[in-house]
Amino acid sequence: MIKNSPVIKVKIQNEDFDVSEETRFLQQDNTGAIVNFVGIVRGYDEKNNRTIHSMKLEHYPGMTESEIEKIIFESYKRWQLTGITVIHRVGNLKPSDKIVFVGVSSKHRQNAFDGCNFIMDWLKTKAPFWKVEENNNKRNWVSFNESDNQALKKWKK
Amino acid sequence: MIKNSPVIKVKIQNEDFDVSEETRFLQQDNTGAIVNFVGIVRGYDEKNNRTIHSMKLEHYPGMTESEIEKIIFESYKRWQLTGITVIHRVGNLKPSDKIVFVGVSSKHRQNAFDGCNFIMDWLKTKAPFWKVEENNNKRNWVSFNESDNQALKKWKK
Amino acid sequence: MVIKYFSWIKEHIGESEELIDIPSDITNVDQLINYLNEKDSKYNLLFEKKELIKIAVNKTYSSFDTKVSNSDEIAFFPPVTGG
Amino acid sequence: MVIKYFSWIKEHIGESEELIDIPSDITNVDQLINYLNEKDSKYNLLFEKKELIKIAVNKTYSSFDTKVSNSDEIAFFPPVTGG
Repeated sequence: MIKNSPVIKVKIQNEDFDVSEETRFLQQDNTGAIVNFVGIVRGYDEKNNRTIHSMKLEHYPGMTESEIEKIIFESYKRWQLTGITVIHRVGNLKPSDKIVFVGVSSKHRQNAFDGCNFIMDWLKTKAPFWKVEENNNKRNWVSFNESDNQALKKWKK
Repeated sequence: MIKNSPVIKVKIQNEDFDVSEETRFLQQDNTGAIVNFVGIVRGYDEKNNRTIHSMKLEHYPGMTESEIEKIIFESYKRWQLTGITVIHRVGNLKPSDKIVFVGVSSKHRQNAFDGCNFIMDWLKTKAPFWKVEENNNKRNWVSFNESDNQALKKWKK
Repeated sequence: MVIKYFSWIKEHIGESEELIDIPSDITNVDQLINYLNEKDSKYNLLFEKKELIKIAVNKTYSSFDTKVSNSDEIAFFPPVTGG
Repeated sequence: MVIKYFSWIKEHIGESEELIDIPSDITNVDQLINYLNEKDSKYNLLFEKKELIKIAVNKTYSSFDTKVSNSDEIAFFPPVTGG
């Protein structure tokens, strides 16, 4: 009954995702804990003090998937997860749209919290996605946030 | 447009819950991150090396809600969350059933991860619920896990 | 005074709730446990496993020296195991 | 050699992808950037913002001294901003 290899799903897509469906996918026979992260497009850019009407996401097909798989493999080794899903949307998105789903399952809760947090932190700094915000007729490529590099420090062994 | 007080939901119920619906409830205008924890009844008790056929959960009506509200209030003060939901099932449950949902939303991701993890850790040690496992004709009240006390140490300020 | 029991303490005592009138010289939880222990052997458990048992007075975690009176609701239960 | 550009680098260069034949004495990323920089002013950005630009060779993060040849796929892009 006990499965030793985790279920894994990686999707780069324009379509929305369903959080209940993804939660069910992560549940294996030996799963006791599931932690889901859902990222949402915010309608206000605090750093630059302006409203965002829409945004567009591009990625590097092939490399994006392979970088995410490397992160997933590392998280699996470190926390013995029973399931891992990463779904990242690309193309045109509006404020309030869901943009990313990272879900992990494990036997016990702390591994699920840490595994999910680890994947999000590494995805933010390594997975090749770029956001351009659109505000009336202006386009603004979002710049990398140095705090995302700082966030990685907590995963030093 | 920006709401300053969080949306809050606390439910003790026998019915199952829907993770998508709860995720939507947590999403406010200024939400950028949602972290959900879903606890699942496991069918195998590793400590005692036995299969579990069903379990029953009881609680202390009134006190359970008030202890959960104290934890929620503390997490809100500490992480400026935009939404907090705790749903805990009671009564008869079977392996693979969802047992608890803790979901939080915030502007930025680390507050959501920490807020959700904090609530789960305190719920485990403070909220008056008790599990009895049923295995054929034997009933076994689950005993408190000392590792749950250890988990609280990470929240010392 | 209402006394509530949960989990295996409830099963040992044999009821989930009792209404008891306590003498006016019983003013805290510790005295209440001693009083019950002398009254009936079914309460010995509360006395013997004192350090393992959680106490709530009026639905708030309390300790042996918390004040109690006939108008309070007291609860005895083992460490919690939800989640 | 295929060279890919993303985000504002793509907009600055004016294309998302180019096919370029490089001389055989160009053997690493650093030499490739210098070669492009001398070839056309549109590539100056790669040279000037060297420290800010991420490099991938065959879809793997690489550095200035990573070896390259005409059969490789190179990509230049800014720090990533997904999630």
